[in-house]
Amino acid sequence: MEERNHTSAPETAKKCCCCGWGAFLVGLVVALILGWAVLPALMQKELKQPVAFNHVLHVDEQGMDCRQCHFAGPDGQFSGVPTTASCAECHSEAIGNTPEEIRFVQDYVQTGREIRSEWLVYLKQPDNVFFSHSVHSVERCSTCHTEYAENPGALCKVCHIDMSKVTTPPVYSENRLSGYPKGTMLMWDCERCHANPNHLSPATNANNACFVCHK
Amino acid sequence: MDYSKPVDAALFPEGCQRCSLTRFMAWMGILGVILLWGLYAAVRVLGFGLGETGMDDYFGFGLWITFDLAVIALGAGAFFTGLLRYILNIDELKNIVNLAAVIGFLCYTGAMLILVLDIGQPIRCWFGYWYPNVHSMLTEVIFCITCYCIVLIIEYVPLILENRQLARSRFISALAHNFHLLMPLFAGIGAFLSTFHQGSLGGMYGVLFGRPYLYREGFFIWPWTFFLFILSAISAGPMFTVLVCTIMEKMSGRRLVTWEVKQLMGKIGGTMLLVYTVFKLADTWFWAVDLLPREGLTFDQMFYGWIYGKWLMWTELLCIILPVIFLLKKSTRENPKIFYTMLTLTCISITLNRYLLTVQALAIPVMPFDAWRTYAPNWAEWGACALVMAYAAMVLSLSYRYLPMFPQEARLNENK
Amino acid sequence: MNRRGFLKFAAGGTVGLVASPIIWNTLYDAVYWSQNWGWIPRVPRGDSTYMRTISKLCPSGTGIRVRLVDGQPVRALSDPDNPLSRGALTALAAAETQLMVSPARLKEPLRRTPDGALVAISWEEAEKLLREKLAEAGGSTACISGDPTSTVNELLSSLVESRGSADFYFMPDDEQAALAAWSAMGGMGRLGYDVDNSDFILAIGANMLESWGTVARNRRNFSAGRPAGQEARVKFAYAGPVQNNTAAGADWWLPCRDGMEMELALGIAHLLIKAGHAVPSAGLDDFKALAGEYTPEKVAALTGVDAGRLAEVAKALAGAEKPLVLVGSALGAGGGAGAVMAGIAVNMLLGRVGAEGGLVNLPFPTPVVTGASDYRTVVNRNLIAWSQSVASGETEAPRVLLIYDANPLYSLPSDSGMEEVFTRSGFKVAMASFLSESCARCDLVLPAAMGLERFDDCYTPYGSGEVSWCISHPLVKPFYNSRPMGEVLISLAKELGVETGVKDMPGLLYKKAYSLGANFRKMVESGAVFQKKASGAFSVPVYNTDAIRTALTLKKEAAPLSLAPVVVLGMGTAQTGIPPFATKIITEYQLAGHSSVAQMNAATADKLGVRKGARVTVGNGKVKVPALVDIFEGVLPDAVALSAGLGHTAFDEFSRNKGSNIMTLTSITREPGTGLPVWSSAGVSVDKA
Amino acid sequence: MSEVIDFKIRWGMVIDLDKCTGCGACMVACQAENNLAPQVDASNKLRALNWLTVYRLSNGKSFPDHEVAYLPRPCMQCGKPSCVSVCPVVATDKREEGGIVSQIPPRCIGCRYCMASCPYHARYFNWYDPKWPGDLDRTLTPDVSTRPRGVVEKCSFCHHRWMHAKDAAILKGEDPMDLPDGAYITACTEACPNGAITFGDLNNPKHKVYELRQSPHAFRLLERLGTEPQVYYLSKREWVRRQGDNYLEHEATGDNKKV
Repeated sequence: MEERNHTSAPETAKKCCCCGWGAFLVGLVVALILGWAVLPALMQKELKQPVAFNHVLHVDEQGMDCRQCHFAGPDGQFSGVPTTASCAECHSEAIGNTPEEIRFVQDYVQTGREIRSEWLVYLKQPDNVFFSHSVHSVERCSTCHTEYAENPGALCKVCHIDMSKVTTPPVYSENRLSGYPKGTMLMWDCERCHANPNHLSPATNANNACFVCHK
Repeated sequence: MDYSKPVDAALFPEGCQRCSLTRFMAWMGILGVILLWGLYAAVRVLGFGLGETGMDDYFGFGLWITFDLAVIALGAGAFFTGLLRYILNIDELKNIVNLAAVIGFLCYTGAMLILVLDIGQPIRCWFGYWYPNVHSMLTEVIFCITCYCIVLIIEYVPLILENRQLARSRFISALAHNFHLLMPLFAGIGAFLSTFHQGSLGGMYGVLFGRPYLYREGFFIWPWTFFLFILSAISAGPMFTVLVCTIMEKMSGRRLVTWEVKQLMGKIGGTMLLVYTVFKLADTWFWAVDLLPREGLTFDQMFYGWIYGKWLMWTELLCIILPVIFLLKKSTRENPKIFYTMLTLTCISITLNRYLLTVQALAIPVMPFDAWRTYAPNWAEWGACALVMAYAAMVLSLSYRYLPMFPQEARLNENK
Repeated sequence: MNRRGFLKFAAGGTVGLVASPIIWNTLYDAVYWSQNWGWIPRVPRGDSTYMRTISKLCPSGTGIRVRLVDGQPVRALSDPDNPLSRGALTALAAAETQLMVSPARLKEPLRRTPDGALVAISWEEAEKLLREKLAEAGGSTACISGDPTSTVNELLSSLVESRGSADFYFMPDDEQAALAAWSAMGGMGRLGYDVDNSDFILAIGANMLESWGTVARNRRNFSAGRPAGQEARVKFAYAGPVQNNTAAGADWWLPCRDGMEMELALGIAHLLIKAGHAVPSAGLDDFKALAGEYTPEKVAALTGVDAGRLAEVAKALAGAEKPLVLVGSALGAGGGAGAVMAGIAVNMLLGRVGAEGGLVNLPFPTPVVTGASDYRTVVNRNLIAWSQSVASGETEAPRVLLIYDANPLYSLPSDSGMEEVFTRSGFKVAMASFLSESCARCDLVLPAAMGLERFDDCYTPYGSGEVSWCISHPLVKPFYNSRPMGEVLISLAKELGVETGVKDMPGLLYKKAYSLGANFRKMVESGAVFQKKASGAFSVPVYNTDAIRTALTLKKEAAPLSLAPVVVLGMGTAQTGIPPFATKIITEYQLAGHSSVAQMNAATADKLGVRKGARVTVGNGKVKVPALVDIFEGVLPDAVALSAGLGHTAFDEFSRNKGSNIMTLTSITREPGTGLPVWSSAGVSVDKA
Repeated sequence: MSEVIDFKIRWGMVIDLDKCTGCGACMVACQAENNLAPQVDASNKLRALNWLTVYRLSNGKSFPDHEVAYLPRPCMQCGKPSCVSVCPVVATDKREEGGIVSQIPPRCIGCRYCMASCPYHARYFNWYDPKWPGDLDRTLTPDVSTRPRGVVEKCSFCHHRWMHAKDAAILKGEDPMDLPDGAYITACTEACPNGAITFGDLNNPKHKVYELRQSPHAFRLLERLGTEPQVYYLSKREWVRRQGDNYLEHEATGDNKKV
């Protein structure tokens, strides 16, 4: 704040002398711009995904199902991002001729580098959060919410960004101080369901006790 | 320019003499060294963690909490004197109420400073306001102390504004005047907040039903320690104010407050102490013969060796019983030596009381197979306390030098 | 700009900032930051898998289920499906995955430079160096192995012995005394204990819940025999100088002076014979005559065990359906055969030899490696006799000394001659996973892959009641630059022209499986365990009273106090050092700051004029170690209990600078008759420091 | 202040002290499971971070009548916890089915008031940042987040294992709120080679603990304080039971028992 005063003082000096509360207003506007736009932007760090994965190409053109890559593992763990090995099931060699695919095959498939550990998860939760996809499944939500039965993807979109229509992955933005990606859900996001008394029914048992989500 | 006076004489209160600036700076220098030592301790604690202190998992509370409780009790002169002066209109107290307010301000801000060090995650200190647990006595304490701290700032600010140079500005002088008019209101709010948090501080201990030394229930009203803390604070607070005033008189060589005002404060404190003593004795008796046996414990089991021996409790009780007798008896009260001794004893007893509740209570093994453990504060804890005391001494010295704290000072020192 | 304008500007700015999210969000972000500080490691993410194997660090090969997260072993869990340990886990096995990555782990082959430092070299250099040195040394090669259950021993044996040396030794343990005793009493095979099926166990000196025999299995038997909240089906009695963990679980503690196990057993025999329990066998009358001398009063005077309590235990023993008497030494080594013989005799009186839940005769394994000595031969060799003879100059020191998974410099008494063996041997090679005291003194240190990274096995550990065979197989690639020692040895043998008959470790284990009739493949795939009941046929044991009498003539030096060692497996073995998490399970009555704690009872302390917390030294005339006094009434009068497993000078920060090694206080005597080195009874003196 | 809440499920332990021999396997398993950092020097037991501590009990008699017992002390998960109501920031709470007292280090400000309130010393403070020397951090489990300095932590009855057990039940189509005995056990229960610890739902007659806790030899620590622990102990030895609570000389164990 100190710094700002020094740098912006000269230009605003003339105005405030002549128009009384004008100085106040200028200060207010400058601070609002800083506080709403400039500083928040400075707090963010933008990162690029290791591979410009094209969802449209895979889903629309190749007709792949989301669940071919994103499925729940045997213990309820979500596999989330596929492994290099599962990509290599098709891409053992480059199929097309896009430079990005060729790079992926060279850098990952051929070297055995694990894409899953490098992919930036937009909704990455901190270590202290416990989340199980098997509890938040379509089947369980469908005991009350009928809309997901036909369109399971809609349930995913309650939390996740919709990637199915995206040709290049959106920019990944992370807070410099907290290290949280922009998409990290905060407590109140989870509480939309967890603090909702309707979810206390035996079907979901989603109470809002601390240990339900924290570890 | 009058060369017979110190260079900063223009800032002195009207009609008051002060020592030379060099001397003053030397004094501030000494305090500064202590302050730096304390700062070093604080930096280590903040930088590496509370492992730098002598505390451990058995003594999660130690010197710092004792210190906090003690200064908050001793700083209670501010609210109680304010209450008597502004609400109950005991006019003579106007001569010491400024000092009481400054001491209160220093005690509370000092305590908050220590608290910031004492909590393991200072970055999260605002959680106390943002995610409060309404059932916790500590939440009540956090809110009341913060609010009261603001009140104390408000009480301190007009005094600053009364500085001779600042008061020249019409705006400031008007502001100071308006503050003064509002003072009864703030005194009222302060009294309310203080009563509650002093009580809550006591309640903080009284609710710990896992700690036989602390837990109190039944009898009169729950929790018993709530009222004991208020009473002990309002009896020790005014006495501490008088003691500080006397120390300042000794150091400056000037009379600041009349003996009558001190006597009045002592009498008020003594009366409150009588009430406290009665309740404290009743409480101790009830605890020893009723509560402890119900928990399967005996009085003897609460004490151990020399370090946590019974002498501590006897000293605590003796140091309130004696002052009650000597302060309420006019002849002994009027003897300065006895008077000051009794004030000191009371402050010792209250401090000791806070120590016992904090440290002894935690030292007692509750599980029969557990062992007595001992705790000694290390340099970092002493250093942080020294930091606060040095800070308080600095601010008090500055206030004394430049602010009109004592309305009687000019008159009392006319002959000098 | 004037002052007033500036103030207004600042006021506007303040209002603006307060009204914008940056301050409040940063307050939050700072808190999130404090929850995810970069200097504190993050937890892994990934799939968990579970694999069954055994803990090779635990001396009895406890079965474990390893949890791997993203392929990294993170936890050693108990394995309820392991038929031997049946879900029991020892505190050491529980630390297996942490030890894999502990700072003491050897990462690279190390070679000593002329200036005395150990520096990292490549495996090629290391193997070449070792090959050359071995080739040069020829028959002047000796080897000490600290893992008697592994078939890798056969490779070592073949490698050393096929080139003309007979100096392949096991580190001393309880089996040597047991074998000597069992042979003397007419046994043909290995002495086994059917702990699983007994209903009353009298453990004389044998710390069966911590260091004697198959610890995890013993504990599971203890557990099964005493279902929670119900009457105990199996009773336990323990005789030893200190109320250790075994005593804590036992129904009776017989406070018996260390080294007086034989006298105690004879006292029990006396009472049993008196009560009419004397199953006949050759030499019974003579034995009766000997036992007749050991009246409870005499035994009480000798051992310190109260006559009444002795009678009580003898009665309970006789009244049990399937009683079993175990004899062992407090340190798991250095006990005499005489005590075991007396123990066998007590079992014989009760008719417990060859019976269910009694003593059993186990077959010796057949070697599968060409040129390897058989197990019996190696166990019967006397390492201490050799090392002392090297020390005295009678025997020439070997030109190459191989130390396999052993730490003789730490775990043997100071007069074992091992120090001289190390000084005089030409080229010393250590094969180990951790930088032990012995490794630190070697010229070449080869980092061994651990149990979770290599093929290895565990064949019928001492204390078993049946033949068992478990294997470990690599769950992960060896960490750092360590290698499976079996493979290194096989290729070394090949290059030296030693015929072993195996080409790799799986091949070796396959061969072993074949010889046992086990299904190797199934064992690797599902973690199955091979078990075979002991066959009943062997010659009838005899009461070899003469041997017992001879052993009784062992002179016990008179010392003001005796040392009562306390062994806790969780504190690690001589090979592992103190595992990282174990610093927290070491109690205040074992270690105080950097000093060992000497526990003694109040009467002893009074006699010595010391109080709790006093600084003292415990010495044996040659060595003095500092200790802090603690009062514990579970120690025999005139005895000082000190914890074993402390006082490491190598390994890592978790092991170093913690207390003193009690082995320095022990000294060796030879047992008359068997000639076995005995160091269990150490006399000490305590002086105020 | 806070009174005992009636939960349908009450996870609890029954620890048979006649079976515990103090080997320390539970403490090792607990540390490994819950990502407690190893300590190079843990000889100051008041600074050693252990969610589970094994105490040595003595019958107080002289040799040779001396007896020894070991008492593992996890968090008691009190029915009426003294720690929960005192926390100023709701970092610790007891309101979830199962009755486990939660402790959320990311919320904790480190005032240590809860530690002062707990007579069992079940709460531990991170006096320094945790350190995993060398590569020891490679053995961290995914189940419990690491804690920085300045926060309090304690035993959670391996709550994550309950979450996993519930997950497994859901995947199998079973009722996650009616787990069979043994489907959820803590790491210490699993590790104890002596089977001294039995874990289960104290309210569920199908669970072994239900029967065990009603044994005449069962007791809880410091019952007289009214904390209503969810951890029970068993011992056939009167002197051991007497160590479970404070008794005046004339009082016998069981006199003050609240069931």
